[in-house]
Amino acid sequence: MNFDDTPQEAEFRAKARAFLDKHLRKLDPSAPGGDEFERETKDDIARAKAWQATKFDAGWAVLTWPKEYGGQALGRLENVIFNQEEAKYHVPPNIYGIGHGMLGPTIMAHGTQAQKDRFIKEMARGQVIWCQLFSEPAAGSDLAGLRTTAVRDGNDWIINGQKIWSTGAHYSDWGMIVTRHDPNLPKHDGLTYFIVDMHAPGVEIRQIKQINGGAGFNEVFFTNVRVPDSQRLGGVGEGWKVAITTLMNERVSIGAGQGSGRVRDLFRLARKVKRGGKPAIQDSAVRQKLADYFVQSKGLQYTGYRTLSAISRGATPGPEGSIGKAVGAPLSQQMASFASELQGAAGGLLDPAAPDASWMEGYLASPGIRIAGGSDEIMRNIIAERVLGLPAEWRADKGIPFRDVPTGTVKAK
Amino acid sequence: MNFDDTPQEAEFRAKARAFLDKHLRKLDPSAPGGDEFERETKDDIARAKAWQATKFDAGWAVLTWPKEYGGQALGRLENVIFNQEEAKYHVPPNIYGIGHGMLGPTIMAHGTQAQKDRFIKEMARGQVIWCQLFSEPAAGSDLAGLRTTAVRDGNDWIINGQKIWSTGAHYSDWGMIVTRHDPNLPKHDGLTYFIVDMHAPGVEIRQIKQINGGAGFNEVFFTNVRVPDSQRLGGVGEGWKVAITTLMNERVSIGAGQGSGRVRDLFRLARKVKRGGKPAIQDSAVRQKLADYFVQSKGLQYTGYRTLSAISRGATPGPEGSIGKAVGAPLSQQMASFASELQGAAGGLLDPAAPDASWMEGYLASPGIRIAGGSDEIMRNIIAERVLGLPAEWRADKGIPFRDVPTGTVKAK
Amino acid sequence: MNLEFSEEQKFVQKAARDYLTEHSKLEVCRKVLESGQPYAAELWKGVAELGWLGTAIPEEYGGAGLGYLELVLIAQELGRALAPIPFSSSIYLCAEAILQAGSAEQKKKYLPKLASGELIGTFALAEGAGDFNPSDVATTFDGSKLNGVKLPVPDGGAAGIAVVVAKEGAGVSLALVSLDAPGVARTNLAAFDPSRPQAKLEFKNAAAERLGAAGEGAKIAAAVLDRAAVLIGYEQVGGAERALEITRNYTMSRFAFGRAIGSFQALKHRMADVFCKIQIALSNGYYAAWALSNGNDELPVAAASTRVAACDAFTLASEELIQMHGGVGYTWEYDCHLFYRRARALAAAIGSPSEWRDALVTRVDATI
Amino acid sequence: MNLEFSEEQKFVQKAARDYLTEHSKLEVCRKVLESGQPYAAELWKGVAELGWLGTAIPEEYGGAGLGYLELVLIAQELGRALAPIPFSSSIYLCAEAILQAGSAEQKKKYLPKLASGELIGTFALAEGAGDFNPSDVATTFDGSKLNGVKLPVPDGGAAGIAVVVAKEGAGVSLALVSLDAPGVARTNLAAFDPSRPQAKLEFKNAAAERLGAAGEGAKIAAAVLDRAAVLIGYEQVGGAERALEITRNYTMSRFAFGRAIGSFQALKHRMADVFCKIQIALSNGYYAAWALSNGNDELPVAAASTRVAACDAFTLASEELIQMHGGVGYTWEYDCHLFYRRARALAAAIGSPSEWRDALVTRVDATI
Repeated sequence: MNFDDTPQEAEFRAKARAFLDKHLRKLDPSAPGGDEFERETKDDIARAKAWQATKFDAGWAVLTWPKEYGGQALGRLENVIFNQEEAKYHVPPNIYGIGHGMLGPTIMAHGTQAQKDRFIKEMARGQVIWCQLFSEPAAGSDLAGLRTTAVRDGNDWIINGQKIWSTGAHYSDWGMIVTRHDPNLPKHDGLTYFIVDMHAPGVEIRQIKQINGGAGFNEVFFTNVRVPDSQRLGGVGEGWKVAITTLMNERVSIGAGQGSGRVRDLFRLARKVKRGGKPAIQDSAVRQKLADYFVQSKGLQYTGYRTLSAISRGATPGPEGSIGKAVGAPLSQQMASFASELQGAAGGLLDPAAPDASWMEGYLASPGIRIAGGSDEIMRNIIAERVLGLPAEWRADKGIPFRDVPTGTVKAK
Repeated sequence: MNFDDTPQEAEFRAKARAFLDKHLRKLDPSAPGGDEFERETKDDIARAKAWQATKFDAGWAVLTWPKEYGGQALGRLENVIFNQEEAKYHVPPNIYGIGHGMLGPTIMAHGTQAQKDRFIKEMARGQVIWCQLFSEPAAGSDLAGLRTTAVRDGNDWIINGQKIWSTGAHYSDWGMIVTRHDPNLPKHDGLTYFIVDMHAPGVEIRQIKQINGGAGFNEVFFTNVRVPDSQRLGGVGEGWKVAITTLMNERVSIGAGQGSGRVRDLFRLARKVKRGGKPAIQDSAVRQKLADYFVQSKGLQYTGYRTLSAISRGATPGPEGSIGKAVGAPLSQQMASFASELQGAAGGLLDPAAPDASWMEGYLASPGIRIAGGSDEIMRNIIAERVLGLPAEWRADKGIPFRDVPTGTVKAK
Repeated sequence: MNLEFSEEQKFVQKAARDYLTEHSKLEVCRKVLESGQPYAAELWKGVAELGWLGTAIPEEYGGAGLGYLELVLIAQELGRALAPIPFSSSIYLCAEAILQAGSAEQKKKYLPKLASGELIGTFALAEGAGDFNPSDVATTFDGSKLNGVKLPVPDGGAAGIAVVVAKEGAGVSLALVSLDAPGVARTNLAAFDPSRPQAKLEFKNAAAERLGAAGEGAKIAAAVLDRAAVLIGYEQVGGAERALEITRNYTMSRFAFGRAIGSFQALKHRMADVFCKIQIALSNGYYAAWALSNGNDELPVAAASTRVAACDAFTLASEELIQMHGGVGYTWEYDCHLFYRRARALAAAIGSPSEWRDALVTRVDATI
Repeated sequence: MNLEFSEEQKFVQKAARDYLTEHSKLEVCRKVLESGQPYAAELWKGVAELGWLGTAIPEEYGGAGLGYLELVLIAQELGRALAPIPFSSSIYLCAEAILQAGSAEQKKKYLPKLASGELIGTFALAEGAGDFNPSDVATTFDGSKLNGVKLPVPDGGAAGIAVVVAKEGAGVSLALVSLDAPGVARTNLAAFDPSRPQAKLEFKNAAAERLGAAGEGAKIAAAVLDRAAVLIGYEQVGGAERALEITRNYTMSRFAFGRAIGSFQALKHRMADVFCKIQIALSNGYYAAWALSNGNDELPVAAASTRVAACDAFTLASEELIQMHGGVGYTWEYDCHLFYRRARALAAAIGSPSEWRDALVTRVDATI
């Protein structure tokens, strides 16, 4: 049991710092963090690609990947150490989370040798960007309810349908898509997974404006998009199996992602604003809340470390990873709500005139955090069913042809 | 809109006070209330019967009942006014809630003239006590899952089975029981309702010891208990319909019952104990909690008044009555937990040495309040389905013979 | 005891519901939110013509002389419609302050114009962050001139007059100022809910008249805030009721795993919890409305209780509205965020729920 | 970084689990609770023979000289078994106080007997209601004699010695007193959890020796409470884990409406919430255990965090245990109330969660 770096870890951390110092400017640790949703400009993308190339060429990219794919064959622990250090600097937005965290590993697990050689190393250097095409208007939490069709045509497949919540599709070159090749099979059996060229004819992308003004998500429409069979990932009908690989990796990246930086900002805010004529941090009621938020934030951080520590010793990431999001997402909303209330009347502003408007921006962003990448409800279901082993909900869509599954009247979710 | 008494109501209240002053001793309003569960001794029962006779003979009993049954044909409002006033005096435990609140009205609604003449007026004077025999070890929240059988035998019925959670059965003379006369019918269709003599051969009663030491509930075993068909209430197979009448009346009595007396005791406790060297009521965190408990308690009290006011104008009591219990039961646990914590280390005692041990007793009683008479979960289901009109849960027991309904391995609930 | 509104009062509410259903659809709120207009001018005109602004203003001052039981029901409907107009600033706050503390001349001069809607008023209390603490007021008033900065001021951009809480000597007074007068500078602020705009007001020797007695400002302000707490509380209840209806309807029509998501027990129980919170707020509101219309001395306790419960109810209802919609609830295109924004805006108005909880305990403690 | 316990430590835990599964069934806890015995004597003897009491006591003082990483895992198992023995009073509190502040002679004199279990110790801190505030201590110590009343004192009836927090002159000191000495009167108090008895101790000129320097009592007590908070936190986590397992198993086997009630989503989500709370407590506990075993200066923050999270987790788990059992959960016959009682007892011990939250903020604030 040891929370500190081992000598080797400390040495690695020092090397990482040295590299980062050479290329980046340090953040002011006492400056409050911004809101949680990226707003990538063309310029951001260019800077992100340049930084990724720098990291790759210096041997600091995709650290956990095998050397043959441009990685360094390092453990997840080293990867986290590097990320911890990188987070202390001004860096361009990270637009590689999905490609490197989820899609690359999926190709490694299910791709043909030809597919691996063609795509993975290129993905690693990050000059082409990848996106995920899973959710649909009528298939959100119920992902396997997707309706986008793939019909065989000689050596190609013809894809038609609509995807949604696709992060970064508007600046992506390649996408990974799950489709339904046979609606007569039961829900999970009729799915097939493809790699699709986002610049192919028939692909139309529309950014979705979020309630906080951001637009990182997209709707993607497929109209007779032709995909060669050589870009099929996994067997026909194995789409669900392949998609699970992608999603398991999503959970890991999320699980490890929970930190507690914002709770320190909250303490700083409570020192700055007043309640009852004194600094709010001297108010007993404020202190009770600060303590609860601190305990939860730290608990999540250490839970992430526990998972990481287990994984770095060879354990496979389990459903416990869902705790990070199940607790962290609502927590981010509660903290933002509390911090907004601390600012009194100014808590009704999104204006620099407020003591710290980043909290009100955070309150506006937090509902997305509770929904994107698996809603609170899905996370709780996962914990209840896969960790505690409680019975699955009764379902009206089991063992019947997909086309016979009851549907509602609403489209999008 | 008027929360005050009308002149007529004020006059009635004054008359009630005059009557009560003549017979009872006033409570000290600043003394903390005791725990919520009665512990009736033989002596309590005798005093309760004497007080009921006094009220009846003076025309102050079963106020809402028709005159022909010994009532005064008054509105629910007058009834509540009388109860409010009576609650300000030292009175024996109320052992008539079930009989007068639920069972009497059920007989009035579904009984034959002979049954009404035989039972209701006698019930009103309260020299014989009635109990309810509904729940079973395997039929709690799922009441219609009951298994106690009634088999026709000439002009009689033979009852076999086990009932549980029967309040006051150990001092009752009569009971009202729901039985299953035909397991081949679907769950709700095979039920029949009877009036049963609790002194009849084959009736065996065992008190259930509660976690707080109280024993107001009973298990009642029926072994070949013979009941004449003349004591059948409603038609054969109409047991569920009759039971619903009983339960609707239960909800009304509960709904109106919520008060806010304890919240004032909580303020008094917060004045008495210290936090951070000052009286706890000066502690900002304590004040936030006190405010929330006050707001909820008052909100429930006024919600009860709103229902009452509607009923007194001829509306039929609706499922909104469930709010009182859905909110009030968990609230009683939260308040008791908070009050126990306020007492610091002494909050781990059930001893007069603590500043106010009634709160720890309350914490030990509160889980029962959240379960008895419809659990939190049932109350929420009622609000969701009957008030908001949300779809019922999927059920594995619909439209099939009762004997084919899946069952678990656990007995009691 | 009779906890029903009268038939006439119910008719007023029905009429308000009908009018707003037609003239204050959510697109109207969205238009103000997206366009940066200060408020929906046509709706304001219509509401004024119907006489709603003067509901509780005596006839001698150009009002309808109805009363607060009518006004709370109109407030509930305005909240339900997320009406993007300066009703609360001009009527619940400014007009109430003048009614409470104004001289006969002041009432004659201002109330008719506020009642007709030709003049919009507001109430300038906050000075940046934190809670409202009379001893902290930095804005000064010397009996004729105002100096200082107030922010955020609701509808400060659109208002023609403001009642300003200011330090006068050792005490606190209220000053009535024309916002078009020299020495007054206004800056619009980015609001969490742009359908209810906020502004910064800077006063440099701005001519102003005293409202009420010198040094009585804190006391009058507290009385005005109690009254506004009840009225805004009804707006919050109206908004929460509408949010729950939309949530309920969406979960009935949205299917996942072959079932309406509204049939999943976790969502059902949470919707039941929202319903209970709304009823707790409404029931406290009934009591407060009665106390308000009776000028009864239980108003301070009832108003604080209503404020606390209404903030909780609308906040939870708006959070669950988005959450139960899932992804689409987080899009600009759907209306969920209009409720989420309004809930935050109303919770930030007239003092935070925490401040009101604290005040409530002081008030209750005095009665035990 | 390595957040795994070593194989040896896991073996210690496994051995403890196996032993307690056989010798500390819930009947053992129930027997003490119903019989009014001070503790389960046989279990105490067995635990002593296995050397658990001396786990973190150096070998020179008769301990096993293992360490706190082993002790927290034993604590987790004791909590899981609701073991009805004075382990926490005698080891986490009394022995720790002597280890922290005792002279070499005092350590030699007392620790071996505490490690062997022949002597039971306790820690007398509280004086009736409210939180612990050094300036409020009324019990006095003059360097040789104790006077005053302490209540409640955990295991005060069974203990042979007590470390008493007392006022000495202007400051606060710790005094070590034999409870069999003249001038000491004990009264058993009705405890919320009779399987962990409480007593009142009255001192009238009772002979006592000082523990640690004069006037250092508050500081030493705080250090002792931090250490106890971690160990008791592990007991709470163990109890909460067991409560959740029982809840889960019951809801899988209990049927209503033709389904296992554990398949109803509202219950599933609430059980998931209990699981998350337990993990949050356990993860804070990992950090605290590491800090404790390293004598690392992050212990004060980590201990307070663990205390807060562990109280929350066990309280919720025990409340849901009864609630999800329904009626039977409220019967004396079922074991649910054993957990409900223990959860309250441990939350009331060594200072309320609110006090610890407040202390946590002071400690964290100093690091930002």
